[in-house]
Amino acid sequence: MPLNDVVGLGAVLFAIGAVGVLVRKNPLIMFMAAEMMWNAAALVFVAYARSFHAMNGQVMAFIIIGTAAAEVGIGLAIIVSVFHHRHRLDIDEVSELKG
Amino acid sequence: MITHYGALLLYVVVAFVVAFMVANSSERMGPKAPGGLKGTTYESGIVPEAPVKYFSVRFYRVAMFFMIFDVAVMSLYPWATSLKTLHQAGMLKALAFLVIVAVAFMYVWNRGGFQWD
Amino acid sequence: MIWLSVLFLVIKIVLLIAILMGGFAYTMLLERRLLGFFQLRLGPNRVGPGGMLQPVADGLKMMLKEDLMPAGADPMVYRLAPVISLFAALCVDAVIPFGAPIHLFGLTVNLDIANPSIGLLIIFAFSSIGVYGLVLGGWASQNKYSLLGGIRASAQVISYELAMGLSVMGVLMMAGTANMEGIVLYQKHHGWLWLPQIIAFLIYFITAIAETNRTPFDLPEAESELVAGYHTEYSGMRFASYVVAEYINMITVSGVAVTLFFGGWLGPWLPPIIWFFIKVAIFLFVFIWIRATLPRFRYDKLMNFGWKVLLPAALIYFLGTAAFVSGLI
Amino acid sequence: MSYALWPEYSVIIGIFITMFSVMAFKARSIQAYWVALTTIVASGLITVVDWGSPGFPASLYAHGLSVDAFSLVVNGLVLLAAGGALLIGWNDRRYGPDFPVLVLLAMLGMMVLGMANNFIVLFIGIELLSLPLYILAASHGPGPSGEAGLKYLLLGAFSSGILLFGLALLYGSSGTMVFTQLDPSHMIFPLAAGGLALTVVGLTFKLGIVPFHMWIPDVYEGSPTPVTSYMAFGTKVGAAAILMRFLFFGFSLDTGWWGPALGYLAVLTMVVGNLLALAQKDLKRLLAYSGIANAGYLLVGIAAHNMFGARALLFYLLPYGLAVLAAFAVIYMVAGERESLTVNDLSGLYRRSPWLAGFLAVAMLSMAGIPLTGGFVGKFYLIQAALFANQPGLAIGLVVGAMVGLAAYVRPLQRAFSAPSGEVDTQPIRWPLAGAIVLVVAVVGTIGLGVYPAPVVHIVNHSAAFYWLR
Amino acid sequence: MFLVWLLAVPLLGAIAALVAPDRAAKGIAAITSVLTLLGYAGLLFISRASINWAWIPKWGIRFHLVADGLSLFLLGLSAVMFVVAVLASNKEAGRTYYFWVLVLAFSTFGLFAAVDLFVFYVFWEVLLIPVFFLLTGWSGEKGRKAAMKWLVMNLVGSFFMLVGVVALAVIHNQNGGGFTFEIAQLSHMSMASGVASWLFFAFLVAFAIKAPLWPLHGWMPETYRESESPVTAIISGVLSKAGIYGILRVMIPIFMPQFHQYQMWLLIVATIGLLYGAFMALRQTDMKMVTAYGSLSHMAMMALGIFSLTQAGLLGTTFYMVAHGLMVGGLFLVLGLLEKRTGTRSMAELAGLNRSAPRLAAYFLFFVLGTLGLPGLPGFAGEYMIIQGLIISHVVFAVIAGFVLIVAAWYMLRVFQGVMQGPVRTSGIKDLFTGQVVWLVPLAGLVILLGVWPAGITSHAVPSLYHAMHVALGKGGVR
Repeated sequence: MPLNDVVGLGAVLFAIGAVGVLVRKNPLIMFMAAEMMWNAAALVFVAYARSFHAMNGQVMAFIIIGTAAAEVGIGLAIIVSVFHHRHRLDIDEVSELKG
Repeated sequence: MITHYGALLLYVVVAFVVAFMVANSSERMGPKAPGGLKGTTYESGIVPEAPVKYFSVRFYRVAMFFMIFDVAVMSLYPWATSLKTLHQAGMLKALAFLVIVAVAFMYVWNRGGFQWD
Repeated sequence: MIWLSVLFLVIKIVLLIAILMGGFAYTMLLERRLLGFFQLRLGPNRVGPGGMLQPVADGLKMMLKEDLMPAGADPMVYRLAPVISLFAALCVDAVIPFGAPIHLFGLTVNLDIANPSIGLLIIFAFSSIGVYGLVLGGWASQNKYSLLGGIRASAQVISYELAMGLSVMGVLMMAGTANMEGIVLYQKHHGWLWLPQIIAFLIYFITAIAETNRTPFDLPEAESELVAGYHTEYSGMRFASYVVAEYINMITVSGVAVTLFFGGWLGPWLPPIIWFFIKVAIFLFVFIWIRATLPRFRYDKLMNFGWKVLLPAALIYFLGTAAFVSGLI
Repeated sequence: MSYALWPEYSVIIGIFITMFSVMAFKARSIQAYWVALTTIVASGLITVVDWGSPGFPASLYAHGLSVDAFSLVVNGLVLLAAGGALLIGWNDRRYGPDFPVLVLLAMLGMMVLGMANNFIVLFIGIELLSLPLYILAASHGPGPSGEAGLKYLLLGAFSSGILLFGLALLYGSSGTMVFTQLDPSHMIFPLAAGGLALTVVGLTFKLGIVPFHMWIPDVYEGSPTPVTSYMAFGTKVGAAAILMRFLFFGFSLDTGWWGPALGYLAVLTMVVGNLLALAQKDLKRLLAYSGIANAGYLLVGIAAHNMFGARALLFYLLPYGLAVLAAFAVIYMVAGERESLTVNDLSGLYRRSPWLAGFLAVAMLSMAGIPLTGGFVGKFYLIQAALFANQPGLAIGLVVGAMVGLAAYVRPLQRAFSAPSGEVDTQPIRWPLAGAIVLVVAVVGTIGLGVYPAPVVHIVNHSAAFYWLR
Repeated sequence: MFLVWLLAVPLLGAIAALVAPDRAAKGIAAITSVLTLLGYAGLLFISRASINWAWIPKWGIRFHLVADGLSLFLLGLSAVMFVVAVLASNKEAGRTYYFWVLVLAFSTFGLFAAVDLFVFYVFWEVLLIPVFFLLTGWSGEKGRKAAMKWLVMNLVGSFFMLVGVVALAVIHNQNGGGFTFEIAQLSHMSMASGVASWLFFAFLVAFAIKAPLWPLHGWMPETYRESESPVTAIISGVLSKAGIYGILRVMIPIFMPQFHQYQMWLLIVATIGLLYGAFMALRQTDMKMVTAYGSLSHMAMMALGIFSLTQAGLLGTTFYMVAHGLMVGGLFLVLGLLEKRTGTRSMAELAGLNRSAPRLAAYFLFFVLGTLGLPGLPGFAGEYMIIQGLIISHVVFAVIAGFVLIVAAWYMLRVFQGVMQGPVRTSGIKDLFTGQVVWLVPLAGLVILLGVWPAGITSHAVPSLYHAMHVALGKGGVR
């Protein structure tokens, strides 16, 4: 696949993710959107690494995936613990803290 | 020649079509006689009151630990396949990683992370 | 040449799907007959000679059943869930080599759909998709039993997946490749791997049973607790799809076990492809044998077993293998 | 064998021992706190020894890590932040037994950030810093603390995504991941500019620069007080260090690309942060906005993009951190069982505990930049740097921000020192020993820095020498 | 070493007062301030005491203090006023009160002696804090507001000054002179006139706010109204002089060209302030406010003396600062005693006090006469020299200043007349105690001494002023 297309795909994914974080209200969805941004970056890293015939981009992608997993673990834990007794997922309802 | 991934893609598409056709065949071929209590869910003969939406947090916990440890394991695959060429130095470096994973595993175990009930 | 290879590919695809479907049908029949023998009864023997046409009858019956959907169900997800399950089961087999490469019309034809360098990872990738079928089906049914069954299924599968992933890694290290054909070829020269990887093999086998939701790990569909688990509300071919997926998964994990630990198609005298199916058949028999013999686990015991016994054991054995392979000890 | 990384190695070992002691003494986890404290002290000692040892600056792992005087100073600051947070929350059952472990983990991330010279290390450092902090923020139950953790997490993931994509574009435009090998003159322009912009935005998110600051007040307010102090001090150290390294190593030749933009952001942050601080009733929120404003001050050092800027930034981190530690220690003690404290709750604090009131006064005045406190010397240095860079606008902005901020800082002090009007809490305040140690160290340090800053200035000047390595 | 004594003793005394029990605090403070005064007396026998230590060598900052002709008498003014203020303070005020007073003394001494701009700035800003707390802690909600206003306005000024201070050093460094904050060295450098103008106004604003000079006097009315009378005495008697002193010490050597450039505007503004203060004083009904606005007018007079840019004007200002500090401080203290006895400050409610409290009335009259510039008392000598300077530079302003002197006599005597003379409105007012006379008598004596022997100060101040003016000479000079 041509490099520019892959990078373009990455950019589109990134944009979708960013818009998702900014627009959606459900923290789970927001979180997924954020992870999508990460994966877009990982995709771009891998694409460039292939075109440079270098390994470092691949390593970066690997680390991004690993870290994303850790982040998801923590994120799920926090989201579940916050919403366990609320029974609804809506970031606007998380408003004990003003702001 | 077709690349491995091209072949795989073709197969995946075919498999999906087949699976779709198989699973939905009775929708076309079976009789249609809706009505009565057929539409309600089965609850040992009692009329269900409300659908449940929530279940134990323990399942989430399992999912989280899986997520974390699975990625740790997966990141060992490239290392494992090339271990023969890495020799002892490669082993020692991965050992550091594995010790961290192992300590994390012990910690989670000890703090009751794997305790069901 | 390109057309020839495409033609071969199409033939292989059709053949593989046919083998899997047929394999499912007769594995099921075999199971019912065997269970009958284990339990000192006959099992299905009326349709066809020795009950050989029983699967066909079953299939027709299923197709002609009314397709029901609970009122509160999410129709889209409800329809999609069994498809996912079956689809994933079918896909896993794409990278398992059924026999030695053969030569036809000047072309070397591998007896698998694809043979990428990361074959093992592809197997894990597709088999992980399967669990979505269960959990989505359970969720979409809007039934308490289904939901719990689906969740249990996913929790169980992911709990055992770790140990499974670690157990096959010893093979990976010894063979030095994740290519399925490469692993078989390695065994051709260095002996089958079940012996040096005996613990890993046992762990793999246990986790394989759990991954396929077979007894004694069939908690997701434990009829004594959950009626029928995630497919309580399914009927007709949708229900059948889940069953098909389960049996194809059985065949798959047997195939993977054979490839990784028992030399794949290797064997004396007989043609390779026959050897492969013989080995798979033995595994299938063991699966059924276990089902007939062992009672079901309690759920907490199952989870504890996965996390607290299998995983550490796999980790330790994996470490030992790594130390050995790298020359550390 | 290089001994350069021993401060970090010792922390890793310390984390293990801490975890083991948590495992061994489940019910009473005081041992873990002791181990963690010992680790911090040991790492500090090794850092000091490293300072004198030959072989600096060392570039390890194919230019991935750069151990130099700068990283050692960052180490010191981070250790101070972690030690402070640990002591403030010493043996507090509310935060669970994992508290010391998580503090150490985040500390390791900050230390890594100080050394990073490579995108990969940068990213690992950022995440190693953030992940434990998410948990720490949420460690006090699902109420406000959980909300704080959730918001921190979502915004953190979002900003990390931006940062990552920026790094990816930079990698694509330059073909290297090492800061020092980035050569802006050979980069593909739009790609490099976009990458740089996204990266800087991602990092300023972490630092809390206006307009990327909106998460800070909520998170600071909801988090447990020791954790808030840790975020306010440690995170800022890490983020400021990496932002400076990244820009000074990678883009020092093309300051026109980022210098002015950061300058405007700095002025905006200083003014807006302090203005918003004026209106706050909750003390932790007030300090959160002050944290935003202080991030603006730090950015002045970067935007000045000369060696004075680097030095001034490094210097300013210390008095800022000490003031933060002292202020949060006081909040922790006065709040007692509660987690937050309003300005009105301070009424008559002078009667309840004159020492606490005095310490709070020192901390607040240092943040406001009154002479004979460290904060003044820090601001002085920053103004110097800005004027040296021929950017009087930055200096004026800093001064205006400080003027506005002063009113905000003085309001709680007035409450604390004036006679209480009406009903007030007259219960005497309990002094936990560990918290008292933090307070005394922070306050003595603050005043010491203000009265005789020469030794620290010397160290800082030495450590910012990395600027010429390029 | 006497300079060290001057700084160290109040600081140690402050700490002692803080840890001592409440009832001992006043005693400690009194002893401390007297000791300080003794240390100052030692300073008088040394020609030019100085300390010069390295502080932050990397930035060329030295802890450089000098007691020369400019600072010596302001140090003396402070030493005296602090003794008097401590003695006049309420015994029940508590230890933190005396702590803050002594910290204030410490920073005031530092400020008046500093010749390194950094040190100057440090003390300049530090002294805001004790005053802030003195205003906050011992009065109610209004006091808090006043304190806030005091702090914010002064800080606005001092932050401008901060930029100015750093900019001077940076420019000095860029000119190749290295880093230094020494006023003497900074005064020798050349600056682009645009930059210099900006810096000039930055400093001017800071000093004008502290003095206070119209139109930057916003903090003054409330602060004077709400503060305890010893605190008012210190603010008006000592701290306000710091603003004028800053102009003399810092701006005259460094910014002489700018003074010449903007002289007319500066004179006009100062004159407006002069008139404004005087007429506002006429309108007040509160005795303290009359004095406050009168003091505002006098500060403008001092500013006029400087802005005349003549030797006579500068010298007059130097002298008048000390004299005015003693007199207006004394006046505020007497007013404080009066308020304590009568419970009011309103002129409308008081009359004929000289019957029941003749001694109080006498001291009151003495300080009133002093402030309005009666010949023989020091105010006259100072105003005379200032007007002389104004005549040399711009005679119009001399005329206006002379006119204002008449107004000053009017409003001050109006107070005295209204309160002390006439029919007795409130009886049973106690006269002064001996304990209070103890500090009033020396104060009055000092005032008289200055009045009859102004050369005691001027002869000392002239060489230092000449030094400053000599530096300034190269940049336009003074006439």
